[in-house]
Amino acid sequence: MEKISGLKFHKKRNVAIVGAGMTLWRRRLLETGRELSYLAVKQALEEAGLTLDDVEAVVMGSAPDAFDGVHIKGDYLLDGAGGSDRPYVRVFVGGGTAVFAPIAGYWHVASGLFDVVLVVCEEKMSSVHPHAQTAFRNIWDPILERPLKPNLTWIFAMEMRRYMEVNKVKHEDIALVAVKNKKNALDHPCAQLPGRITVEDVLKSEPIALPVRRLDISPPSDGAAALVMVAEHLARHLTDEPVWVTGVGWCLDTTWWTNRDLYFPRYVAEAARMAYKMAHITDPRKQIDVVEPYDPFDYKELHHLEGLGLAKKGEAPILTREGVTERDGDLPVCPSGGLLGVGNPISAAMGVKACEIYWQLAYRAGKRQVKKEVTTGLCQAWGDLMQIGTVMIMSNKRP
Amino acid sequence: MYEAAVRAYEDAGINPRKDVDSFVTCAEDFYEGFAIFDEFVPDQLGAMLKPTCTICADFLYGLATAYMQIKAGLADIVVVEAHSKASDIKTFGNVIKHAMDPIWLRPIGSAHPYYLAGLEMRLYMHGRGIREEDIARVVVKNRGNALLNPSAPYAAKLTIEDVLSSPKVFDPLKKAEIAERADGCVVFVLASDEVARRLTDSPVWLRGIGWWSETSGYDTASFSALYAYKAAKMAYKMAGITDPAKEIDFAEVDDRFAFKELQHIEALGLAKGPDLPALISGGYFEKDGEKPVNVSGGSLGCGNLLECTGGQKALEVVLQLRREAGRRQLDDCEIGVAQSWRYLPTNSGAVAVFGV
Amino acid sequence: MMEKTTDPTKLRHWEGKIEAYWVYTSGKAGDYFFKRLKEEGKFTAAKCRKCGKVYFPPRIYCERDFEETEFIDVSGEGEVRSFTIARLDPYERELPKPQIYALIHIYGTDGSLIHLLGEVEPENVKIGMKVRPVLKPKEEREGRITDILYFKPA
Amino acid sequence: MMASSAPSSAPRAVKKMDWLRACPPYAPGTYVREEDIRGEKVTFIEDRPDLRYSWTAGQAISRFLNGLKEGKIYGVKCNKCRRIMVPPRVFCELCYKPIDEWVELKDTGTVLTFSISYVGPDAEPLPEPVIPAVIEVDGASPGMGILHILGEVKPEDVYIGMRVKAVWKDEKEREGAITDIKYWKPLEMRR
Repeated sequence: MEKISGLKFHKKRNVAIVGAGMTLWRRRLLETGRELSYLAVKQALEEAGLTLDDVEAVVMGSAPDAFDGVHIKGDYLLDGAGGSDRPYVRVFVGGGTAVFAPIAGYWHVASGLFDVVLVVCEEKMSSVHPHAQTAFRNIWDPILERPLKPNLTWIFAMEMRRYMEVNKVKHEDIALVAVKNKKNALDHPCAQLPGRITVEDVLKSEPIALPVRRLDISPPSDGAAALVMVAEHLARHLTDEPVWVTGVGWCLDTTWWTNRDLYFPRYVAEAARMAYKMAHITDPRKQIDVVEPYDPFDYKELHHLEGLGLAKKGEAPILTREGVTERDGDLPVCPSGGLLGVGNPISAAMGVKACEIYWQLAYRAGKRQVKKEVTTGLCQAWGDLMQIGTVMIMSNKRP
Repeated sequence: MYEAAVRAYEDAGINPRKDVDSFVTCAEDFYEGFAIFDEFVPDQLGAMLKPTCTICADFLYGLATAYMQIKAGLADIVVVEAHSKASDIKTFGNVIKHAMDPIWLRPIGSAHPYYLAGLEMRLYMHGRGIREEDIARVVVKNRGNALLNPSAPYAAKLTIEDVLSSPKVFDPLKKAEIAERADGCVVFVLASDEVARRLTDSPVWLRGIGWWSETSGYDTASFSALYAYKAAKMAYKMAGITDPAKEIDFAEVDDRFAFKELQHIEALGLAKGPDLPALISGGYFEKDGEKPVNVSGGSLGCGNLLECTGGQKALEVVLQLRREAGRRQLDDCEIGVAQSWRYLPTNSGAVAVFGV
Repeated sequence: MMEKTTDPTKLRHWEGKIEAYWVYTSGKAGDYFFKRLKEEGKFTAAKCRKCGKVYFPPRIYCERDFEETEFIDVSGEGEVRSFTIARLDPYERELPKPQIYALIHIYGTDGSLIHLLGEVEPENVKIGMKVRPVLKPKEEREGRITDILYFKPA
Repeated sequence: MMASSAPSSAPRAVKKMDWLRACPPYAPGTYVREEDIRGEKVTFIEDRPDLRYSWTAGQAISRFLNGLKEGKIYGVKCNKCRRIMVPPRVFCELCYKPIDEWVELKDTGTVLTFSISYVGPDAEPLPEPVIPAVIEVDGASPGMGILHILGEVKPEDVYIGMRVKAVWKDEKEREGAITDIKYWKPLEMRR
């Protein structure tokens, strides 16, 4: 395989996160997308101790227009996201947007163009009918795949089966992830589907597209989340506990997903490699204290942990079984409750990924705070047709 | 997309698989008919397994993204792509209508959403004392300019009477004042200062870039292209331009509705509003005039390229600055500006200043 | 090099559509507005608690300050800021009857509404003309913007 | 009557110091149940827009579809990396150069992965489960799969590595579409 170059890192400027917010996540909320964005932004600004006047630019992250049912959705959401009368741009890399939007926020500040940037992610999946999955009808190739009447879950099911086959993983081990995350979500005030369930419950739940069953999947949600990112010289003024962005990486794999071996997410591995290089991380398993990998399906958490190099191939289920990934474990994974427990408003998943790592590293996660001492955290998202990996590393120690 | 990309890479003398650090595509889902267009991008650009992303905005926003990535130290070489496959869209009116606020605006009446441009045009004419023939002149100029542009599909020799007698489909907006749609693709290669000097002796510099959003609703909008004014302010500040009317040699502005060209000329500070009627009838913005605007033929001549509109504008500015504009080459140009708007029903846009 | 298909009949197109429909909730401010319009035939605007700017259509937030707003009653009457006579439908076919769209400044607010004009001939519409809303009969109202049939000269 | 639009679940502005004790987030938002919509307890609007497209298939996929009509599966070959690829494309995404030649592939293959789906595109329950699979086509390079459906087999009998063969529609019924192959059937059974 040819050697592929990645991002370059002649870092110019440090970037800190000083505030975050998110709304309730539910299957359907009364608020419009604009109103949801406003509610999340308001909290983030309050935590940062800033007003909208201080914000110099806004980055919106929102996934398919087909959910909200508004074309050019970025401009529709603009005023609720605080984008009125300032530079505003929407970025979109499918589900990967949940971590990609803060990455875009990072370069807005790191480039020296802006000192205070607001990152907002919003999704209103309840608008599309007859089902949220209808929006995903149009992610398939219209000529080669759509005529076969595919359902979104197919690709996950086929990826999960490939993962199980190659790494010799049992469904019981995968189900432990759903059990853990739904339990963690009991402590999250926004959570849509928290609960105490057993491995049995998962294995006996309704079959959707085997091996995927009902309880292997996160629910579709309405929700929004926001983050405030500032330049180094402001961070010190605003708070004693800024959280620094120390590494970013993103990577998009080929469109021809049927030509790839799905058992290993090489796009996540590549994105992580870039982020580790930037953050000077050589041994991720030792140097990273808390992690929020993207978990729209339970097996995905394991798959992504292996892609991130936090577990060897086939090792993630073992770590899970041994309790290493619990909130009081040595490597807490999805302490927020993740998408499986809190809900999955696609791009707004930023609320339990980037925002949660920020809260954990700022020691503001309350009942969700992990037991061990934390300095470095990682969040990751994934999207498109099993294609994109987005990774961000943060630290409460200045780089 | 592949063909445009290959030409750009050959021009820059680079191999995308090895040399490029990051790729940026500019697209909106419903212009493509997909739910996640990002999926279909990497292979054509040589971007597989590389940092690649989609910006839901015009090409000029893509340039801004590339600029920031380079300035942030994340990349040395960034590729920006935008395209229009407008011919794939069978129900363009419904697609634009789908961008309107679903609660307050979309359900009203049953006309083509072009009516929004009709409303804005009347407000603009009323407020600025612009006459219908001033706007008609824009159409005559741009489609005439397009005669010298081999890539322009809507070139024509028209008279003011031809335009004035065109049906008033959204009174006062006439059919001839609406840019027809076209397909096309533009790819740019941007490099950091140091790398650019290694790659070529004569780079074109992106001197300033600005983007701005006014508001999302028609209830709070100024209807006077404030977005272009503020975006230009940001770009000029970056480029160190204090008197645009003097310092800028030529411009490519968004003219997807003819009156928008006049609005944008004013917003860019190329002329004062009250002077516009006299200047346009005096040939000030013609190809051989004082301040040529849309020498390429503009969107009226080259077609509405959707998110690639800014690409068409930026490409023309770069070709002119490189003296590669063929029969429509301008004399003595050193600084040019490209401007685009995010089309109906938005109040957002971007401005880029290029120089040699 | 791979041989190319040049026969246009052999180059394929694939017809398709976005197979979905959407149900939009009116939102917090919208729900309040439309319920009042439906039940009482009244119009609501929203005033910023900080700067006093009055939004119409109402919003729960001020887009400049990000402060909360409070709902206030307005008459719904206003004046025409701009208008257009639309002759084409979204498929660019001639509409059976031209429709007059107007941007209407609503009195007592800093906002506007885009809606249709009725009971007036296109040639008689003027900028600055005072207009008032014509509602559907109460029993036909559904809590939507289309409960306002059109605005007519006041 | 409601006097204010203040989001009821959000507390009034919290001072900066309080944040050190408070556990974010506040979680404002108003939950709406399906029955609230059906019972019209909240106002809403429905839209069924007509959004139609005609996607150009392009050189490679046009030829592929025309091949299916003749009952043949075409792939392409890149002479630099020597991969034989399916679905066909006009350029090689690894070498970033134009493809060199067309290759006729076999209509047999191997199951790389599969699912047993109880739901259709809108998450609606299906009367009978369908079995989508990624099938590595014989004659193409290893790992080169296409998405298709398996048939003439019970869900519990499918396994990764199973050999399969395309079942074509009647020549008269074929229209140059991926569905010209009705499904793929097993060539063998395990055990």
